[in-house]
Amino acid sequence: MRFACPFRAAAPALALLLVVGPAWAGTGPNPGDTAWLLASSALVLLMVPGLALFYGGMVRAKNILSTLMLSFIAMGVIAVQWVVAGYSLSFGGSPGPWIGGLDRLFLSGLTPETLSGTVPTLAFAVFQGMFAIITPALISGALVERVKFGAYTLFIVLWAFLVYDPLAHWVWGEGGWLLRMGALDFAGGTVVHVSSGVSALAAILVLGKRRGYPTERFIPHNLTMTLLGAGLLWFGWFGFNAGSALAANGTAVLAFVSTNTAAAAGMLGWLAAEKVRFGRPSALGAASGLVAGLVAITPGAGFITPGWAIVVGGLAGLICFRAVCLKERLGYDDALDVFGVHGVGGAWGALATGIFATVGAGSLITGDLRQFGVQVVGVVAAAVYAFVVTWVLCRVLDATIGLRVSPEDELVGLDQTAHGEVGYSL
Amino acid sequence: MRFACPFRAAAPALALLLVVGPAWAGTGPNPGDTAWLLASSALVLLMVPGLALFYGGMVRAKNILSTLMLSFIAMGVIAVQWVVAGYSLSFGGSPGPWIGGLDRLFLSGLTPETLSGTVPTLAFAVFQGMFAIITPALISGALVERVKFGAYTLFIVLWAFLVYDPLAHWVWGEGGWLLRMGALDFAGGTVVHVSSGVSALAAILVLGKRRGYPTERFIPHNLTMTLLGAGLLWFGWFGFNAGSALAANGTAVLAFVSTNTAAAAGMLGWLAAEKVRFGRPSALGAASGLVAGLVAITPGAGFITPGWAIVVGGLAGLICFRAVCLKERLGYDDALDVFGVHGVGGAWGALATGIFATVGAGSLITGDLRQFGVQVVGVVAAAVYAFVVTWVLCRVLDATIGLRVSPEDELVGLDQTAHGEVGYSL
Amino acid sequence: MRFACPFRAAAPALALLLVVGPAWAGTGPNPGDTAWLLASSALVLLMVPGLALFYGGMVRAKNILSTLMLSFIAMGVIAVQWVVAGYSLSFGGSPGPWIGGLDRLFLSGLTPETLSGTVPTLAFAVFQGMFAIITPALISGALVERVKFGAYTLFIVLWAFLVYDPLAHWVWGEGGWLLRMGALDFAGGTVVHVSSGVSALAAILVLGKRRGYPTERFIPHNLTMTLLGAGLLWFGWFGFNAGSALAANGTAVLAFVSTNTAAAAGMLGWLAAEKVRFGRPSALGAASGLVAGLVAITPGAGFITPGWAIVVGGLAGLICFRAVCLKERLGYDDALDVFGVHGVGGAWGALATGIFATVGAGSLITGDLRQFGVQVVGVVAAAVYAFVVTWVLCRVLDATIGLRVSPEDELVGLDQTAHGEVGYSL
Amino acid sequence: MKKIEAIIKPFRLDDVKDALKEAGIQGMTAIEVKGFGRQKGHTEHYRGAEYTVDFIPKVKIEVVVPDELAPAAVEAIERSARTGKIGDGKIFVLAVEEAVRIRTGERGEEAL
Amino acid sequence: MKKIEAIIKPFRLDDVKDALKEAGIQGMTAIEVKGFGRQKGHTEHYRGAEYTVDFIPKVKIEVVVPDELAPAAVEAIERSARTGKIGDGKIFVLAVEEAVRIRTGERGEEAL
Amino acid sequence: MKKIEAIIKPFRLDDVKDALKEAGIQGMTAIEVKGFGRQKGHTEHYRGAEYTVDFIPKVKIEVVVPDELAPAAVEAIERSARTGKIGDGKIFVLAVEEAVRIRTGERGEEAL
Ligand SMILES: Nc1ncnc2c1ncn2[C@@H]1O[C@H](COP(=O)(O)OP(=O)(O)O)[C@@H](O)[C@H]1O
Ligand SMILES: Nc1ncnc2c1ncn2[C@@H]1O[C@H](COP(=O)(O)OP(=O)(O)O)[C@@H](O)[C@H]1O
Ligand SMILES: Nc1ncnc2c1ncn2[C@@H]1O[C@H](COP(=O)(O)OP(=O)(O)O)[C@@H](O)[C@H]1O
Repeated sequence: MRFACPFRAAAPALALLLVVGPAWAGTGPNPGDTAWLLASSALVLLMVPGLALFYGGMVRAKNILSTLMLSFIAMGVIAVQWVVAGYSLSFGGSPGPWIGGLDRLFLSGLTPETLSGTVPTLAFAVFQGMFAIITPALISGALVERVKFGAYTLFIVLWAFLVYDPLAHWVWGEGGWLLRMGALDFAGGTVVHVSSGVSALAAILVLGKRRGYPTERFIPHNLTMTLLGAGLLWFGWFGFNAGSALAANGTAVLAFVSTNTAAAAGMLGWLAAEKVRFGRPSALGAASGLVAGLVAITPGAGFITPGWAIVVGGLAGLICFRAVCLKERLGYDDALDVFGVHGVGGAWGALATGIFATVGAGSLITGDLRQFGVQVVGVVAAAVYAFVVTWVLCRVLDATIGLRVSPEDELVGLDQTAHGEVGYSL
Repeated sequence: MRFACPFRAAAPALALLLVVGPAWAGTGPNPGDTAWLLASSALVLLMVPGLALFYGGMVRAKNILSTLMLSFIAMGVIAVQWVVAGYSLSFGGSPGPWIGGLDRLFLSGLTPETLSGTVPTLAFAVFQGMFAIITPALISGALVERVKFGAYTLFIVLWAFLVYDPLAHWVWGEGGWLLRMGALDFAGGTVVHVSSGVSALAAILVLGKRRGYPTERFIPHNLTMTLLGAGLLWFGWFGFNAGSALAANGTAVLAFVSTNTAAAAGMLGWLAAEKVRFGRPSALGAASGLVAGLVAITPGAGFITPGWAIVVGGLAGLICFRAVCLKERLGYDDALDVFGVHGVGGAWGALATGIFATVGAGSLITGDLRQFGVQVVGVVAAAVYAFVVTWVLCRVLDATIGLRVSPEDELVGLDQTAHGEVGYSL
Repeated sequence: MRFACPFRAAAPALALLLVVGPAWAGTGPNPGDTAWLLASSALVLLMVPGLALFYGGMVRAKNILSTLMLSFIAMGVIAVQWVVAGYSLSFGGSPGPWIGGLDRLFLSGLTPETLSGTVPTLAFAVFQGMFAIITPALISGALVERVKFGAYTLFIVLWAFLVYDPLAHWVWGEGGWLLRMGALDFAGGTVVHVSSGVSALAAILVLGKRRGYPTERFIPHNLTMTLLGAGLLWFGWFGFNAGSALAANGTAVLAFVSTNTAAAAGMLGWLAAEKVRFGRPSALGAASGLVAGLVAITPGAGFITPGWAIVVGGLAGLICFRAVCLKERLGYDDALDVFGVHGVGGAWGALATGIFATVGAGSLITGDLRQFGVQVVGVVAAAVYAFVVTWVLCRVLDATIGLRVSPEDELVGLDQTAHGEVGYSL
Repeated sequence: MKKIEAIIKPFRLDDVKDALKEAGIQGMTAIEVKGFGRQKGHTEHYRGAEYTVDFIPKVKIEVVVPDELAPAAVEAIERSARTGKIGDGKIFVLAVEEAVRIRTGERGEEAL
Repeated sequence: MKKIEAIIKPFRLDDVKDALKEAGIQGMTAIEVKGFGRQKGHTEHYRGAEYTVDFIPKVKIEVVVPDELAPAAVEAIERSARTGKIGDGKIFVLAVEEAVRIRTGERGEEAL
Repeated sequence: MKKIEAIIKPFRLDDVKDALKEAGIQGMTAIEVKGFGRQKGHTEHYRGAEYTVDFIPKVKIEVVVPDELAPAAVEAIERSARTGKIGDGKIFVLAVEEAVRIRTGERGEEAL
């Protein structure tokens, strides 16, 4: 979709041909493309538990279940929201530039026979739904250890309606204004990463710092969990990026290879920066760096060659490491660095797409200045919109139901106070 | 298979056409369908370690390895049993209504070229084998913390011969009586979940309660492990359900979407019930609820729309939560609630298929009363058969080699006494 | 590739036909085959975190992050090395018998349209790259708890150039001498397992024993982690072996089924040996045995029937258990038994391929004595080459930058001293 | 005041706590420890290697009581911790010179 | 010499350590323990079942000091550990007969 | 009776245990603790932040012995725990007024 859409909007028939490939003459879905899209959807779903572990390992033991739950509950509420209305608002018909229509509420009208390109539209819908799930879960990394579970749950549902669904429509929906402008976002650099990153920043400005931050110790309680999570994220990201070709074709393969390469380079970039700064590369650095590389290659995965992916990923590692270090000086408490990694990394990736894209799109290195400009517009538009709406939403929630747990509950830990459980009894 | 079979039995040629899709004219396997079936088989295999973790997190630390082993050993013995005889007994030729033939011992006659529909028969065989592996592993959740490892291993092998293989034949095998009656079981609601759930109940009636239950504390030792397991189960269940279409077609996609939706709704249903009952939704509740939703959608995944899947899953969360709470009053010790979740959830799902099926099958809401009746027959038949045979089998084993470890060993923990190891030395 | 290559070298057109299957008449990539190869690549990538956990659970808690990092860093440096030069050296043009050409540096010339057989060449390249990543990570199991992180990182990069890339070319590269001789190595028995196993042995002869070995306690600190790792390895190995068919065809399916069966049989073999020797089968034994079974079936997965796979896997469990027990008597410190499992198991598998292959290849049981001889040559050549080069490389590194951490650092643990972190703060 | 330290089998902790409460004791502290003694350990095996584990998980309870309550406390522990099998553990009694309740600054028996 | 044992709330550990350092104490030992007392526990629920948890995580600090330093050490702990809320914990003082520094074999107050 | 408490480096535990056994002691209890003292800690870094860790993992051994065995026990620990490097730890000796074997009810030195 992400690849087909720019074309489809302008010339659907051509796009169809391109996507279908020369040999597919059937009228039903292409089994190979469908297989890949289903596998990719499953992979992206797995990223959510992966993210939960990635985040969970970084918090203190008393908040481990609470942190996991912030991701898991997104699988609960957003998967349902998507079926009920989210898909329709993002990709429904009667297209406008800002939001989709209401004709696809409850996915109505989508039967197993309905096709989009070479795959059943339902497959496209569920694949997109996985993106809608993971995006708010990403935000949770900034809010951990102090946000109320109930308020957070309400927040992400509203955020889906107010921020995610519109943004997805802008960038990927038929008639979306950024799509029409030609913004390149292969797999969600702006829709997913910029939007979650700046929303995280907006939310913590309302939510405030964790009690005792930064004077007390905030030491990751289980980095093996974080590394496992990072491994699952890498694995799942193949679905995220290469699945966004919406077919098992050469573009998917290119996206796959560039994704793998950028993740590796991101890890090396971050570790190099740590080696220089602290003298020792760390395991948390490896995990963070590979995620930074993955974030950065996301918008350009299908447009950037593996060689350039080394540059995009490697710089992502360096840049995000710097961004994360800045936090302390700026004095906000983005607990698990959602802004530093996803906001900054996503923005870098969107710009990098405008710098290094050479396959099926132009960029600075091919002399296409306009594309770079469009990329800037895309990032700024998504960032401003997400920031403002999220900030207002959080203020309203905080003033009404309250976003933050009591100081006592924060001290005891949210596992016990919010969920009545304990993470470990070893 | 699960979908094709009802048709194939009646009209193989038609089914083949349906399954193959309009454009497949080749004589070899369809690569897309084959790719999906292999991917699905791998996903279902992964559910076994996923289940092991899901269960493992809920026991006490002294029995963690023992609990993991009850799932892992199923991968060992049943994978071999399936190749040696299980596949043949379930799906072998010279079909009778009760059991398959012996012509496929050691998968003989199945070469890489042998096809079933559009895929190599070997792919079908291994996919089915994964179901045969996970079903007895599900039972283990009821027996943990007190069952003898050796006796359990023997039990599951005999159970495969006496319960699983016949049931699989009834429901999915050529000439199986439930298949002929038109029972709908897309991916194993009765064969896998009802059968394992009631077998668990039968087995614990013989095995007895854990020492100290329910007065002592039986607190999950590592809920992060349980959540990781639940995440892997969700992921793997896409293979379980959508793979059961045996092709990468629209039915697979529908099953995929409904599965995802029901899992989410199941989580929400359970959490809502907890919120009402205890005032706090829990992480274990989220994990349990999503599994309940997955169990319930299993028999109907390919027949039920995503909209109805919200209802099926949501109710599954509520119903299974109630079932689990009942346990204490009834006074048996189904340690990890296999009956409450798989027995009850599986039965609910099989009936729900008869209530909500609208795609490719009739149900109450389409006015098909007969189908609902058939579903009831299917559940009752599977439940009674599995219960009786399991109970007799367990009595015999208990009277001969003994099913239960000594009280001392139970006190010290099975990791040390049965395996000579310790789970953690942190 | 692994299957196609022997044919392709001799008769490319025929091979193409064979691989493509009867119905594929398109000029673009086959989506089904491509989907399977991408899925397989993702699966093999996941094996690396899986391996990290498998190994990580076996070390002492103070070295857990360090052990994980030895695998993760391979994802970082080798993924980049492969794109930069490794692929070209292994599979580049201007073929010689010993090494590939330099025409594919930075994967140049490989566009999304470039095909190999039915799949984009880039897909083949990335799939192969995953093998190049995991092979040095396998070696790390022998070096844990005492190797310097920086020196190890340099070691694996040099090892990739000096050992892996040449070996891959010998066995799978166009014009490779072992390929021309007709050596069968479906998915890397010699290239991956024999080579990593004997290299591990060579490296520890230079590196020396861990402080206190064997008198002190070297007890696995977290066997649940090891079992999870083993589960992920089993799952990922489906990509490793069945993906090596490079298409979603009957051969892939056969490889899949035999892989599953051998893993199961390997587990049973090892557990049986433990039962006899210690009276108790162990969880670590189950994990080790299934890996042994997977290792052993790797070279023959596409040539051996599931029935014979029981024999190959079961014997692998027994043989590797014996090999591991021998270690103590021989007095070297192969910390996590890389030689015992991968070296010995890989060699057994390569020979077993020459004994039991019946599908698409001959062997002892089909009366093909020559094939068995060729297999012996393959194992010996790979083993001798890998051993000698690794030993020299380690000596040089040890003499220059030093391979081993200081005794104090070893005592305190590498997590703290090399990475400035701690694994757990529960 | 006396400090009573009891090393007991972990699964007796709840019973011991209840017995002490009944004996009128309102506070105590429990610690996970490893004990070495007459109760023999077990062997573990990991791949080829066999290890003997001599240290067995125990729980240590520490409770400070007024002098006159000490015999009753010892007796309560003895009774509730006993299984009659080897490894039931020990009780040690030590003299305490001073006790302070941090919250209030109370001293002596008041503080307990 | 005196042995001072203090049971405190875990999150006060760093402050207590600093206060003891200021009071001139150069060494101490900390232990994770579970406390039972007036501070009430909480309930946990797992599927249907509800459990009351009476034991609350605490940290125990042990520090051996020369007799004359004991009052200052007690006072330092009292001050730095106090939150004023129930469950702040206790300080106990016991007599120590001998101290040895393993590294040097020094005896008595020298060894501290 | 005397209670001997020794704080040692964790990797010396097995040696200390053996030395005590040789000295005729049949039971002891070991506890994982964190020590603060002259041995300096280390720094850890997590993303941007750097933390100094002052508390170092140690093992505390507690053994109660008849008075006459105390010097030998102290000496055994001293010898077996010593590495000569800073942080080797301390031995403290306290008086014990009573000992009870829970299993049998034996009192005093009989109970050890
Ligand atoms: N002399 C001792 N000093 C300190 N602790 C001891 C001593 N002897 C035994 N213990 C503790 O008491 C526990 C039980 O002792 P053991 O000799 O096994 O059995 P029993 O208490 O039945 O004699 C030991 O595991 C150890 O923790
Ligand atoms: N008599 C006692 N002996 C040993 N430890 C005690 C005793 N009383 C209380 N404690 C410890 O002190 C902690 C705090 O005591 P508690 O009664 O809850 O509050 P407070 O210290 O404010 O009176 C307890 O959790 C327990 O660990
Ligand atoms: N005054 C003290 N009271 C209690 N424990 C102490 C005291 N001084 C030191 N320790 C313990 O002894 C350990 C070793 O002490 P340290 O000063 O580091 O080295 P050394 O024993 O070589 O003098 C510390 O980590 C701490 O656990």
